[in-house]
Amino acid sequence: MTIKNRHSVFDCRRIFFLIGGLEAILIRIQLWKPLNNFVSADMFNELLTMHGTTMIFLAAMPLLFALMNAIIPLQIGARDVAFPFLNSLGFWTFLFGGLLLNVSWFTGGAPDAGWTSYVPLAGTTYSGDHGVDYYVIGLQIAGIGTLLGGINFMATIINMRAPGMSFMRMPMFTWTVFITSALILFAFPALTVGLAALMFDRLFDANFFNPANGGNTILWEHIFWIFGHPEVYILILPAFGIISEVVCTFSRKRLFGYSSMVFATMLIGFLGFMVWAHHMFTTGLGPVANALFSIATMLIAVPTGIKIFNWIFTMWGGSIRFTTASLFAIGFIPTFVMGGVTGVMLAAAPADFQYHDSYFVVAHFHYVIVGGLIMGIFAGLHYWWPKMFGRMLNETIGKITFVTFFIGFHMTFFVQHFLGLLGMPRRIWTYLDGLGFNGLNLISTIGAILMGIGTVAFLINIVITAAKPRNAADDPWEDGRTLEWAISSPAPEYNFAQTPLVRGYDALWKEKMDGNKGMTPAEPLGSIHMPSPSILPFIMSVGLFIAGFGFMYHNYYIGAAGLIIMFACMVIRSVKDDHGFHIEPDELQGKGVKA
Amino acid sequence: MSAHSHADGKLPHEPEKATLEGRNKVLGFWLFLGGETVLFGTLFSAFLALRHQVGEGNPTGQELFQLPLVALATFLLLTSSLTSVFAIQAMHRQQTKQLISWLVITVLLGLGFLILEIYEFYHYVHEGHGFTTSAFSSSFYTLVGFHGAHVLFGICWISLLIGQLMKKGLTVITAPKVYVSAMYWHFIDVVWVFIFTVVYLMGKVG
Amino acid sequence: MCLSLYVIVKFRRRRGDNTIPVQVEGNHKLEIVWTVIPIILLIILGVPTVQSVFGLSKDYSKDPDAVQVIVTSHQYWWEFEYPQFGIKTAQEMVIPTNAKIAIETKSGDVKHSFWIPALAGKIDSNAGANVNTMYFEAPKPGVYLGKCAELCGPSHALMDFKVKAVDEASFDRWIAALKEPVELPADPAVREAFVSKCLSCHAVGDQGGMIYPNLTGIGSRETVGGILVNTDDAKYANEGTVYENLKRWIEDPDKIKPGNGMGKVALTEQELDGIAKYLSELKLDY
Amino acid sequence: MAADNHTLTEERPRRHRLEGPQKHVIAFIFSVVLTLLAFALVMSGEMNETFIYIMLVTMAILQVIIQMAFWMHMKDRGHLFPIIGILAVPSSHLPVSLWHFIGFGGKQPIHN
Ligand code: HEA
Ligand code: HEA
Ligand code: HEC
Ligand code: CUA
Ligand SMILES: [Cu+2]
Repeated sequence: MTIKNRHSVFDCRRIFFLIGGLEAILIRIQLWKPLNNFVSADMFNELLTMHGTTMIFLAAMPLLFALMNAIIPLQIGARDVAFPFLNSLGFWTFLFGGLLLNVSWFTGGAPDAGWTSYVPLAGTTYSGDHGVDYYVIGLQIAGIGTLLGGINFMATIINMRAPGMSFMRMPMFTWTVFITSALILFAFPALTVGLAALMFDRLFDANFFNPANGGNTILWEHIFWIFGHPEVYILILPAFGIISEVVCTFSRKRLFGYSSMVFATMLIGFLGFMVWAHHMFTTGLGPVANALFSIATMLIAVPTGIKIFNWIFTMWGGSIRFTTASLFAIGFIPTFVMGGVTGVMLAAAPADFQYHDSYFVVAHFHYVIVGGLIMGIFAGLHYWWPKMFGRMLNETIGKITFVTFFIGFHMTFFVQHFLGLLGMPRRIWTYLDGLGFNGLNLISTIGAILMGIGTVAFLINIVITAAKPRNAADDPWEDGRTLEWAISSPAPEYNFAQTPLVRGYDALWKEKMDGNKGMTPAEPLGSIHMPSPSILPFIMSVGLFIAGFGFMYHNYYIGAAGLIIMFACMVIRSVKDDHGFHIEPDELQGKGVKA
Repeated sequence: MSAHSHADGKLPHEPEKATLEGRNKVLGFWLFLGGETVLFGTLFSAFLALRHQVGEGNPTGQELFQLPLVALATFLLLTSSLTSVFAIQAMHRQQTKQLISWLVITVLLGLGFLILEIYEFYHYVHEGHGFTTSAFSSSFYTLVGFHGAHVLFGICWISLLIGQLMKKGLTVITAPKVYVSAMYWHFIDVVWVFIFTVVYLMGKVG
Repeated sequence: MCLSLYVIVKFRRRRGDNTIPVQVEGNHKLEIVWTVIPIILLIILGVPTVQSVFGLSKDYSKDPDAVQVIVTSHQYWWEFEYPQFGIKTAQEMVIPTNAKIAIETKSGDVKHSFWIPALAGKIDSNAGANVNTMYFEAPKPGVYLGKCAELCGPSHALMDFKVKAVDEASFDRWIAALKEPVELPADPAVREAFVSKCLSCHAVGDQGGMIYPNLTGIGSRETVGGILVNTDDAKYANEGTVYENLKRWIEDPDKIKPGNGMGKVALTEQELDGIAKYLSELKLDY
Repeated sequence: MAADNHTLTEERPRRHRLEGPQKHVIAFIFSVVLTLLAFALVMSGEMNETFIYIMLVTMAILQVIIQMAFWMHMKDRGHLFPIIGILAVPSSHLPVSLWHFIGFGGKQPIHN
């Protein structure tokens, strides 16, 4: 349940992307013409809330986590992550949190107050049914998983690097994951508190956000965005990492300005905590706050710009190969720049008075998220697929995916800039005729369907590939630079039979250039200690799931029972020592040993 | 039973860091505490934002808080922090018996703290300061209650570890757990320093 | 973008090319250049930003020369109170051209956001929190579309209003007209229904309640409910004559604005017809 | 548990021999004194509010630094790096948020 799962859990996570995408398609179908009646107003708000929530929390982050899980230990030459048990626990809590959230569709109404769930709309007075309860509790449970993941990756990267792998020799993807994990660690607890307070308000009549009893609605906005803004960098930084790897490999060149890249990543992470109020320019925080947060936000353009130029100069003078992964990475760069530049436009508070909560914002964040993050994930999936599953994805279908997705993407979201400028607010379930919104919305809807086709092409690719033999080479792109390409595809359970000795940045590339066949081992062949699989994380998550339902429906016995299940598992885990098992040298297939 | 734990000779000097698992645990726990800092920071922020929202006719903090009681609770918790340090020192000297005794004292002090807090809450509710009374009361109980829940968790956890120490003795597996639980306990103490400052003392001032 | 295109074309790998490019580590000069240029750009952008932040935050809410309007948002309608003139209206804000309009926003329930895309940026109306101020000016007479920009429930999409900018003389006439007493329906049956079933919430002239939209002058407004556009030359599904629109609205408000606070009022066909007719003739002269 | 004593004292690294209880008792006394001072300050009343606030917060921070330094093993090997990292971020962004909540953030949210 630990290492093996690392790869197979993939599919569960992908499903959420499909669900979120399906919701997006339904949103777009409703909006394809004015005064459409495809879904009701209530239904639309549910779709929109669940689309945002699912995509951010259940699709994008877990997909990134899947990549991190598969690749980080390999890149730093570790056998596994630092806490395999937590890893598994994080996965299950995330899954059950996501399930709980989606159960709401079948129990009389999904959450419908937007993914930001602003109070008092999300309070009991105006959302009396259980929809928002599902949001609060589902995200709380899923959030635990994310937090555990963050701690796990940080500890892994700090403590488990192979000999010689100093911080400044770490691959860029590892670096970005490291910073992302730190952001998770410092951002998610704020969300935890916010959700807990909202939960207390909703379930136990607390007054945090209830103005009638002195509560403050703006407090929720602050707490949500103190978490929410770092969250968007949590999403994008790993994508930056993926792009760095892919661009280098397929340009056959060393990353331009590695140390400035590292520095820029840290700076983005740090500044990310200082800018949350740019989502609240119209809330009325006063000119001093608006001015300061405007400037702080704009500053982020500087380190991000450094990254963009470094990528371009990595390609400069390189020898670029256009595989699907590389296409996605190259498509990423101009797309993300557009999203970033609109971000800087939004950052100017007076201008944001006009843009805020209009489709201009929708266009901005889909450019950075779909054009940035999702393209990055696609690049990463195509790039590392052979390493994860031992099979190369079909390049022709891959290119079809790229073309349809890329064109569809720009069709969908480019026109939304203009919709916003024309005065179309976001989160509207329909719009009146005669306002000049019709044509652009139609284009946008067609684009969304194209994106859907692109996604389906990718699914087909996966299915076709799964039927083929596992014959990917260790270094299938031939220009692999980092450690993961030094071992077999797919990576064996224990990753490295012998921990490799890292002699420089781009460890494998260095060996290649020095004419070596592979990595030099840092230790003699010996027996490998492995943790035993455990069912406890699963049971714990089930306990939380049950507890969530119990509290939601005010059945405190069931709630308590769920919590007891969880704590009992913790006790068992603490009392029972896990001695693990050993893989002896003669059991290691020759395949994994590359010394 | 100690014979079993020391079967392969003696323990290393810092048993909590002797194995990679142990080192991971200590580091991971530090990180976890970093997250907890943000958690409590946010709770403090929420409390600060709402602490004057008492509402008509409800008791204010100034009227409610009884500083002698809080001072006593503070003293108990501070002392327990000291005894948990002694426990770790005993562990480094590999005196399992002393280690266990110090841990027991720590738990008892923590329990005392918790009882005082429960008494205090009980008293407040009688004064008309319930969880749902006002924004101030909700944020007060949430902040102080979160801390109290942490204390409770710590008590249960350390008790469990005492049991394990008695059964398995001090090993490279139990040592990191003890070490980490002591870190946790100090952290609770540190949070309390801010609670009595921000909630009680500042509340008394107005 | 051009740069990246150039790079992609110039440095693509040609078939059979197996050379290994030079492994450049970085270039300090270049890196400094592309750190400094964005900084300069941002300074150019930042200075006017800060200036206009402070410029836009000027508070005219105490200025006697400005027209003060207290905007209160409700699910899903807008109330406009003119404290200087002691009047209140709904859904349609009439303003004089070329005067500073000083807005104060409040909310009657959840958070909304007040936005007239063609005239000014938006400002939130917070629920139980700070009251925000904003000011704007309409240089040209005309009718401007206003919107709610913050998700506030199912009919958030339909929470539109109109801003009608008129010259100063008309504005004064409008204020005077709004204060005039209003005749109730002549037909006793219709009057009885109107008074008992409508005026429990609404007001016309000095009669009825004031916490729901004031219906005085509804017949001369641009819209009914903010979204049914009154016109004799209907082109779209949301257009019709005042009478048609009123009838449509009163018959089943929920069909037009899901979840609104009026709900279906039980009326006979005659009452419905009579009230709609009466209201459509309730015009203000200005 | 007689076996506990079989560890040879000579083999213990120096640091541990020096790490007697005295240091910790001193830290403890410091903490108690600071706490008592804080309580006394408030209970005595009759003083400028702002002054008391500043004093209280200063003493709390002082106490936490002392506790961290002595009790959370800050000075132990390999702890410095993670601790600096772990504390840097929250402590850098908490003031920003506190600044907002307590007072200066432009128009304050008011109660109705
Ligand atoms: C992955 C996610 C992601 C990323 C990376 C970003 C990046 C940025 N975002 Fe975005 N943002 C979101 C996701 C993201 N955002 C989401 C989801 C929302 C909406 C939430 C909601 O309300 O539902 C949002 C909303 C949002 C707002 C609030 C809008 C509103 O509601 O009114 C603002 C305002 O300042 C903003 C700004 C920025 C800025 C300045 C950046 C910067 O980081 C961008 C920096 C990048 C560049 C600038 C490009 C590269 C730089 C150069 C080539 C150098 C030269 C350029 C210049 C000198 C300009 N974003
Ligand atoms: C990671 C984040 C993410 C991603 C990837 C996307 C992806 C997409 N988003 Fe989303 N979006 C958000 C995050 C994201 N969005 C957020 C946070 C909001 C704000 C919510 C709020 O206001 O509260 C939002 C809001 C939002 C709106 C505005 C709604 C409104 O304000 O009224 C729109 C409208 O066009 C939209 C469209 C799309 C589209 C067309 C895609 C496409 O890229 C999707 C492409 C994917 C597919 C098309 C999948 C295809 C799959 C199938 C066809 C198979 C289906 C089968 C099975 C389920 C088995 N999104
Ligand atoms: C429960 C209170 C209530 C009653 C009774 C009621 N209304 Fe309304 N009415 C409202 C509310 C609330 C609105 C605003 C709805 C919205 O736009 O969201 C409204 C809106 C209207 C409007 C549109 C106003 C505008 O400014 O465009 C008209 C016309 C109207 N009502 C007429 C009537 C008539 C006629 C009756 C009686 C037959 C009636 N109402 C009874 C509450 C009520
Ligand atoms: Cu009111 Cu949206
Ligand atoms: Cu942001």
